[in-house]
Amino acid sequence: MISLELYNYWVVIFLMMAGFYTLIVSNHLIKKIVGLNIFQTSVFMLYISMGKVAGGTAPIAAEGIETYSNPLPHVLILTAIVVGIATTSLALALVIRIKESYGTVQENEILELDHISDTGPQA
Amino acid sequence: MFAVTCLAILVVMGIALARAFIGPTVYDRILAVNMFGTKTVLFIAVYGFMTERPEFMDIALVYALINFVGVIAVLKFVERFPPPSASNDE
Amino acid sequence: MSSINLLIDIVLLTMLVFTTIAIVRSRSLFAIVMLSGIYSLLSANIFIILDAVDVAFTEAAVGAGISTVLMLATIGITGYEQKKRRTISWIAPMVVVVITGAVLVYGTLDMPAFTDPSAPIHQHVAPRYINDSPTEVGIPNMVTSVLASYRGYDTMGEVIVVFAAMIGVFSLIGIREKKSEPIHAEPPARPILQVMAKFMIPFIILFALYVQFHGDFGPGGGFQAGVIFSVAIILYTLTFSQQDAMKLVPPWVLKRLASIGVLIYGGTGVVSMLKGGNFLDYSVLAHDPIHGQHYGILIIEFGVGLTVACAMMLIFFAFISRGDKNP
Amino acid sequence: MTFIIDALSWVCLMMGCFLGISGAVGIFKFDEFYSRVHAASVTDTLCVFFIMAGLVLQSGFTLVSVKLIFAVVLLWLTSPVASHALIRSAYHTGLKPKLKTSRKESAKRGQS
Repeated sequence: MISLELYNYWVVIFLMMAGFYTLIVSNHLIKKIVGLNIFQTSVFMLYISMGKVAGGTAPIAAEGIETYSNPLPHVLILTAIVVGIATTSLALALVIRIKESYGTVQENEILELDHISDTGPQA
Repeated sequence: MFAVTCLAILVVMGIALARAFIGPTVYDRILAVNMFGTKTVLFIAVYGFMTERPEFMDIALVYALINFVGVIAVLKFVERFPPPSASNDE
Repeated sequence: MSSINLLIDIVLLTMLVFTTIAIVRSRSLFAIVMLSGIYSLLSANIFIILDAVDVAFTEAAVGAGISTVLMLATIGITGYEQKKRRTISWIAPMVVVVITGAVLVYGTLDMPAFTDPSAPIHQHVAPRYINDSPTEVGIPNMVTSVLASYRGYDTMGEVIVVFAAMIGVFSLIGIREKKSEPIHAEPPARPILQVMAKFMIPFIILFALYVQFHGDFGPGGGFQAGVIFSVAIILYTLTFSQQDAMKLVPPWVLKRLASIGVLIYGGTGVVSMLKGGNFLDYSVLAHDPIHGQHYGILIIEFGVGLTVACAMMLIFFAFISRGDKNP
Repeated sequence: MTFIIDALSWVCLMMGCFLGISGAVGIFKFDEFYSRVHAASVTDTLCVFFIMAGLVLQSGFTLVSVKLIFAVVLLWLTSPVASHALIRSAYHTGLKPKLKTSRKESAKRGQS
């Protein structure tokens, strides 16, 4: 079991990097947001993994239970999830606005359109 | 006893996950997600008994409620905006 | 953590890894949204295994309900498929990502082992919360007492972030009143769904209220209850129509209620200051500090629930009204 | 007495596991969407019933049992409705069931 005692953290790093990779590589704005969400969830997972105590149980006091897991990461992540969905909705609203004014959500096409408007309309 | 049930549910989850990866139609994916949700409800219930703190059934109830809404939302959007791969992908 | 729990943990995390790979590789946005739903279910299971029942509760309500709905509404507007053409080569990002990951993995080698009770994180403030909160605040759910009492100022910030995000969504895409009928034909009426929804909605609302007021004793609280309540209205909107839903909960009422929720939170702090305590120190609200804490937590949780529910409903209305306009 | 209850709940849980796994095998092995839905939705309700029944037997007459029964009722209501809505919208958007495989087609499929 010694080799697996850091497994949680390695999975967290894998998820983080997968989200990071999606964020860099993908051309579609919605997929970028999905990548950002994966990144965010990996951070949640990191915090919650650190809060777990061996032999502990959920931090709700009950009779006959001595060891509880650490409640502080739970509090931080609970609010972070709700804030995460609020900010994600803001990002999605931005995507909708971009679609309405550019007609596309592909990053390269948006940049091309920006380039055209910067250098003036060309026939 | 609960551990065996937990592992069986995990096996079911794994197979549903495979179906969600394969597709091929969007409806297969929705089916897989629905099945995954139901099995999550069961998993949470059984896991609560396994760790001898079964009073957290509320989470399973939330899933039973929310999963339904999620599936209905997905179906509604698929009906409104039929994806190109809905019928010819099989 | 016994070995069977560890086994379940490892199996679920491995499933999560596979789901992530599938999300990264998939081109169909619809498949990505479906897989994100599974991703959220899996991560909620992992949260339960790691004892974070409140977090799993929130993830359950947010990930399976609101997040999927909002993603789908956006995809309905922007189109389902990604274009084939890659503009950036994948090699350079992959190298960057692999190097960063390797550095982080090297960093984990110095971390305390998973579930080690002597890790630094468990030494500083956590013992105070775990040992003293049931007597100081007087409610069994330590997460709620930390959330609403010890770190009440922090939570107030979070509520304001949700409120600000709602204002941001509104300044970007407001709710559009429908002027003309949508171009596409309405899908055929579906009696089974409508009957079922009528049956389910009261249950969901009742359950939201239970979660709201039972948050002191079990998993739950204002954030979760608000999201669950808004899911009830979302179900109503989906099975009937947006006009019906906006008649039921008019947006102008929701906007005011969302602001009132934040005001209730802040106002509780001001009242506790007027009564001679610190900002958000509930002990002065009643003669007995424990009672004061109890009242304070109930009131601010109500404010949180109100703001979150109204903000989520308004965001949903804004998204779906755009979707109808651009089929 | 406790032995009988334990044995009963053991039987219930195993029945539930069996049904769950057979449903999973169904959605994995069948080669057509409607048969997959059939496999999943038919086994689902009974699987939920058996597993929850096993848990109710363990927990006895408590609040937990009430919540478990609630969960069963909700799943029994929502799961068939979700399957119904799924099949309905699949059919309406033009995914036609393969009613019969002719010998030629099945031979072709066998080759490929």
